[in-house]
Amino acid sequence: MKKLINKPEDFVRESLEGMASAHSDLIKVHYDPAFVYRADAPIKDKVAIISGGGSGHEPMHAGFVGMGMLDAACPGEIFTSPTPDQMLEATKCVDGGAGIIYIVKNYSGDVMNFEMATELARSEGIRVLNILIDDDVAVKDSLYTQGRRGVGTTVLAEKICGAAAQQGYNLQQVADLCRRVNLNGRSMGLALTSCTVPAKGTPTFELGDGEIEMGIGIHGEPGRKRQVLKSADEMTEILMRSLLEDTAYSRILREWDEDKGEWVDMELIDPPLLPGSSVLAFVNSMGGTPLSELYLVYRKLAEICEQQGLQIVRNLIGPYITSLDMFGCSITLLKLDDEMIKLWDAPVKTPSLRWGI
Amino acid sequence: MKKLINKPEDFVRESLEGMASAHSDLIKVHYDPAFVYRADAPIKDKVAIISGGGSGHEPMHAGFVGMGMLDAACPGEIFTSPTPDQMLEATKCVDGGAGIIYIVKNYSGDVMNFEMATELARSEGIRVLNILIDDDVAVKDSLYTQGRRGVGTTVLAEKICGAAAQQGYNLQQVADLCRRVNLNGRSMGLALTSCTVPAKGTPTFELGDGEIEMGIGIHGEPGRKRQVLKSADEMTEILMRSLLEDTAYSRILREWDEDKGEWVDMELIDPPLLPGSSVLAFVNSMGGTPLSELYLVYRKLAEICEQQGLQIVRNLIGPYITSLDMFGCSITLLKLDDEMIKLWDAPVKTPSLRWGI
Amino acid sequence: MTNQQIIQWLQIFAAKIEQNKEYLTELDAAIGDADHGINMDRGFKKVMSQLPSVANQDIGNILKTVSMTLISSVGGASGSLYGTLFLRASTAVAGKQELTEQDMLELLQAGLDGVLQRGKAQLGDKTMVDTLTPAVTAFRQAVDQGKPMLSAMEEAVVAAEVGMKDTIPMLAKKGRASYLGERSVGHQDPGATSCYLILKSLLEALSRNIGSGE
Amino acid sequence: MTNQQIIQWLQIFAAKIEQNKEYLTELDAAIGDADHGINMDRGFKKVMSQLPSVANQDIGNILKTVSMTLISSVGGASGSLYGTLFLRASTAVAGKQELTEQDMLELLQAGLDGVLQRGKAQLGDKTMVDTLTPAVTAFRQAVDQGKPMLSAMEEAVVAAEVGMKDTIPMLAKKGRASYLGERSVGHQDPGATSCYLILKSLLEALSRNIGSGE
Ligand SMILES: Nc1ncnc2c1ncn2[C@@H]1O[C@H](COP(=O)(O)OP(=O)(O)O)[C@@H](O)[C@H]1O
Ligand SMILES: Nc1ncnc2c1ncn2[C@@H]1O[C@H](COP(=O)(O)OP(=O)(O)O)[C@@H](O)[C@H]1O
Ligand SMILES: [Mg+2]
Ligand SMILES: [Mg+2]
Ligand SMILES: [Mg+2]
Ligand SMILES: [Mg+2]
Repeated sequence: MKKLINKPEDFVRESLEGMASAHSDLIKVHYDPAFVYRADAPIKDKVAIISGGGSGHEPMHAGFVGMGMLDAACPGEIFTSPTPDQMLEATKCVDGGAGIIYIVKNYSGDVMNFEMATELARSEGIRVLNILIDDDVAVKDSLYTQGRRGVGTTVLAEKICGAAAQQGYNLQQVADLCRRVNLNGRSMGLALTSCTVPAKGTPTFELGDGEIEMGIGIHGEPGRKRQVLKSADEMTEILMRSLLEDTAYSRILREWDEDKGEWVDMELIDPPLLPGSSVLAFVNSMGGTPLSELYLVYRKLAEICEQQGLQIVRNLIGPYITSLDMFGCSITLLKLDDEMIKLWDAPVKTPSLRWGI
Repeated sequence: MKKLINKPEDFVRESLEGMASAHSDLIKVHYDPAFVYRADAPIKDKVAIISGGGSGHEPMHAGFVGMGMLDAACPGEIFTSPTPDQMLEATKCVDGGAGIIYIVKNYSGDVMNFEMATELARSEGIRVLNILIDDDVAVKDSLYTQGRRGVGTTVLAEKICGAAAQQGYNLQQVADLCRRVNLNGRSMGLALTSCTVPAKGTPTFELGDGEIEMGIGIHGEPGRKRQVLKSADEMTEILMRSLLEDTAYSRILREWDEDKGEWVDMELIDPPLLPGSSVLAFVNSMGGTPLSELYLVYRKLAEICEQQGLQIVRNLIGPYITSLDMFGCSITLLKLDDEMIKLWDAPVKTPSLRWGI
Repeated sequence: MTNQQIIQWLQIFAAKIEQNKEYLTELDAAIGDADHGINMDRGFKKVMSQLPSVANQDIGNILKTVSMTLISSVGGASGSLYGTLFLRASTAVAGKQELTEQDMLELLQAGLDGVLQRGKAQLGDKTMVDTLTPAVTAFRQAVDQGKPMLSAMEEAVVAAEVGMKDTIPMLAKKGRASYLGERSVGHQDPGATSCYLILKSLLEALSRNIGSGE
Repeated sequence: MTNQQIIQWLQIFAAKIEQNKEYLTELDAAIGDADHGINMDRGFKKVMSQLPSVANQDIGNILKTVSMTLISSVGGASGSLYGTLFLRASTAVAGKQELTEQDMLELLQAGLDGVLQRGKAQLGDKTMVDTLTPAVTAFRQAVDQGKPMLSAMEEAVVAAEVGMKDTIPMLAKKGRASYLGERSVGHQDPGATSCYLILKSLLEALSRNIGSGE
C-alpha cells in the first residue's frame, strides 16, 4: 500500500482536521461524533440538507458543505456508513427550524443508519425527511432485493437541492425535487483497478492487465462482471448503452410519512430518457484516472448523445465521487428541466464545488 | 498500461476535442497547430497571457484558459514541450495589441521552443516577453547548469498574472509581477509511484513497495534521491524542510530586452522566506493521490507553518499540475504581498479554476 | 445464565472477532467492501472499554450499553443490525440479573425480530438472518423439549453453523453482495459468519462456567 | 555528396530511428522523461512524408524543409536543437546541388554552432554536443589533411562514438538529466546517442553510393 497516511485508524479524523484548517471560512468540523457543517449554520428558516456516508469518496460529501449545497455531512469510516448519533448531532447543529432533508445513498448500511437517525430526530421533535438516491443502472433486479445503489446522481442532487433550500424552498418542496432528481438520474461505472482500503492495506480485488470490472459501485466492490479492457471509445459506448437502454425502473423505497408518523413504502418509477431531452452529463473519475482521460470519455459521450438526440446543456467532469485511489470512471446522465437548470446554475461555495460567487 | 485511451498517438488531440466540446462557452481549440484559447479572444488592449508545455499535467495549462487567467495554452505531446509554430499561431490569435507574456517553465525544451517563438513573433512585430518559472528547490546547483525546474508556482503565476492582465496592467507591469511571483514561490515534490506515458506503455521507473522518489519534477523523471516511504507527517516534514531551508537562490535567466532588441542574461535572487510572512500554501496531487491524502499533508503543513511563524492566508489543494497518473504530491509555498492577494482573489472562470463569478 | 457469564460471552466474542478480523474482512472483500472484520473489531474493542463501568449492572443494562456502543461506533450495515439486535435483546431481559432458558429464548427471538425489522431481509437472502433464524428455531425446539440451557445452545450453534454454510450457494438479495448478482454465489456471507461466532461465543461462555454454575 | 545522397542519408536515419525508438526512449527513461525515441521518430516520420515534394530541390532547400518539419513536429529539447541544427546547416549550403568536403565541413560546423547557441551547453555537459563536437573536429582534421569525404566521415563517426560513450560517466549539467544531479552519472545520454546515429547514417549514405559515385 503506497499512501500518504499516518495510522490507518487516524486517517478519517486527520483528513477532517486538514479540511477544517484549510477551509475555516466555509466549514467547521465537530469530532466526537464526527460531522462537517457550514460555518454559518444554523440558518434560520432555511431547510437544511444533510448527507453522509462512508469516507473514501472525497470530495463527496464533506467537500460539498457550504453555501448553496450541504449544511452538514457525516463521514463514516472508510466505506462504512456513519452512525445515527453522528447524524443526530449534525441535525441538531444545523437545524434552522424549517426541517431537514437527509440525502441517503441506497446501501443497506446507509439506509438503516439514516433511518435510525430519522427516528431519533423525530423523537426530539425535528422534522426530518430522508430521500434515497438509487441511480446505478448496473443493478438490474429490484423486487425483494436491496435494489440499485446510489452513486453519481447523489452529487447532482446535493447541488440542486442545496440551491433550492438556499432559495427558500420548503421541506416538502425540497423533498419532491430531490426525488425528481433521483428518478431522472442514471449512472454506470467501471474500474480499471481496485482500490486499497488503508486499514486493509491490500487491494480489494485483483485485476489482470487487460481486465476491467464493469458496473461497479463506489466502495471498491467488484462489479457486475469482469471483461476485457478496450479502447476509451468502446468503454464509453458500453457505459452509455447501459444508460440509454435503461427503461422505466420501478422500485419500492421506504420514506417517513409525516402525516402517518411512520415509515411507508412508496413505489417509484423512473421516467424514460427520450430523444429530445436536455441532460447534464457528468463524467466522474474514481480517483486515480486523470482528467485528460475523462475528456476522452466525454468526447465520445457527446458524440453518442448527439446521435441519440440528447442535448447536453450542462456538464461536470472530474473526481467528485471517488473510491479512494481506484482507476476508472463513471458516467451519470441527469435529465434536466428548466427548474433544475436554474438551480444547477445558482451560486455555490464549498471547498470542492464553487461558482457564481 | 491501464488507461482509458484510444490510440496513444491520438491521445492529446482527442483529449482537446473533449475539452472543446465540454467547455465551448469558455474556450475554443485550434488543432493544427494545436492551441486552446479564450472563446472571447482577442481582447482589445489587454495584455495576453500564454503558457504551454508538454501535455500530461492536466488541468495545467489548457484547463486554466479563460477569463482572469490564460488567453491561450499550447499543449505539446505528452511531456514534450510544444513547438514554436503553435506558440506563434496562438500569439497571433489572442494578440489584443497590448503585448503578450509567455509564462515558461524552465526546462530546456520549453525554454528553447518559447525562445524561438519569441523571435518569430518579434519578427512579425508583436511585443512578446517571456518570463521563466524556476521554483523547484529540489535542484540545488544553478551555475552552468539548466538550473531549477518550473513546477507548482506556474499555476499560481498564471492565476495572479491573468488577473493583473484582466485588470489592465500593462506589459511591463505583468512581466514584473510574474517575475516577483516566481522569485517568491518555492516547490518540492515526491512520487510514490511512477507514471505511464501512453506511447511508452510501461512505467518510466520502478519503485519498490516501501520506496519513494524525493525531489521530482512533473515529467515522471526520477527525483533527486530514492528513500523510504514514511508516514504522511514525516513526508510532509521533509518537503517542508526543503522549502524552509532554501536560502536566497541566485541564477541567471535569459529574457528578451525590448530596448536592446536581443536576449539578455539577468541575475535574479529569491528573497528569503522569513517568519512573519504571509503565504499561499498549495498542496498538489501528482494525479493519482486522492484529495483525502492531500488534506493529511495540508494538516501537517499548517502545523509546521504555525511553528515557523508563517501565516497561511490562502491555499489551493487538489490535482492542478500533475504527471499523468502518478501517485505523489508537491507543496508550493508562495510568499504573498497585498497586491498578490488581491489578484489571487479576483474572479476567474476557466474549466478547472473558478471563483468569484 | 448470570450477568458475569454475559460479560464473559462478550469478552470471548471480542477476542474471536479480533482473531477473525482478517478472515471476516476477506469474506467481505469477495462480495462486499472489505470492512466487516474491521467494523466488528472496532465496535467490540469499544464495547470492551465500556464494559467495566456496567459490569455489575443487570443484564438488560449491560446489553443496552453494548447496543449503544455498537450503534455509535460500528457504522455500516452491521452496526445498525447488531445495534438493533442488542437493543431489542436488552429490552426483552430488562432488569434481570440472571437468565432462565425462557429468558434466553426471548432475548434471542427479540434480537432476531429487530434484525428482520430493520433490515427487511428474508431467509435465503444471504445475510446474518440465515444464521440467526435456524439458531433461534433450534433453541426454541430444545427449550420446548425441556432441555437445559447448555444443550439447547449446543443445538442452536449446530444449526447456526449449517445456516452459515448454507449462505455459500445463495444468491444475495440484501446488503452489498446483492449488487454482484450471480457473482455473489459461491461465497460465504461475512455477516452470517460473525453471527455464527457470536452464538459460538455464547456457548463457550456457558460451557466454560459449567463447573462454577449451580 | 549529391542531393540524392542527402535524401538517402535522411531515409537511412529515419529507419535507424524507427529501429532504435524504444532504445532511445529507454535511455531517456533512465535520466529524462522517456520520450526521446518517440519524439525523434515522430519528427522523422513527418520528414519522410515531406521529402518527396522537395526531393529534386537543392540541398539547402531540402535541409530547410527538414528543419521546419522538425521544429513544428518534434517539440521538446531535441525538436528545437535538431531544428536549429538543420536550419543553420541549410543556410551554410544554400543553393548547392552537391557538396564538397569543404561544404560538408561548413554544414556540420554551422549545425554545431546552432546547437551551441540555442542550448548553451558546453562540452562535458552530457548532451548531444558531446557527440557532435568531437565529430566535427575529427572531420575538420581529416579534411585539412586532404582526406576524401568518405574517410573523413569515417573518422568523424569514430570520434562521435567515443564522444557518445564518454557521456556515460558524465554528470549532466544541461537538459532534464541535470535535475538528477549525481544520479545522472552512469547513463548514456539519449541525445548524444541519436546524434551518433545521424552521423552514422550520413556515413552509410556516403558508402552505400561509393560505386555509383563519380
Ligand atoms: N438488510 C440486511 N439484513 C440483514 N443483514 C444484512 C443486511 N444488509 C447487510 N447485512 C449483513 O451485513 C453484512 C455486512 O456488514 P458490513 O460489511 O459490516 O457492513 P457494510 O455492508 O455496510 O460494509 C452482510 O454480510 C450481511 O450479513
Ligand atoms: N541545452 C541543451 N543543449 C544541448 N543538448 C541538449 C540540451 N538540453 C537537452 N539536450 C539534449 O536533448 C536530449 C533530450 O531530448 P528529448 O528527450 O527529445 O527532449 P526533452 O528533454 O524535452 O524530453 C538530451 O539527451 C540532450 O542530449
Ligand atoms: Mg462498509
Ligand atoms: Mg520530453
Ligand atoms: Mg462491508
Ligand atoms: Mg525526453
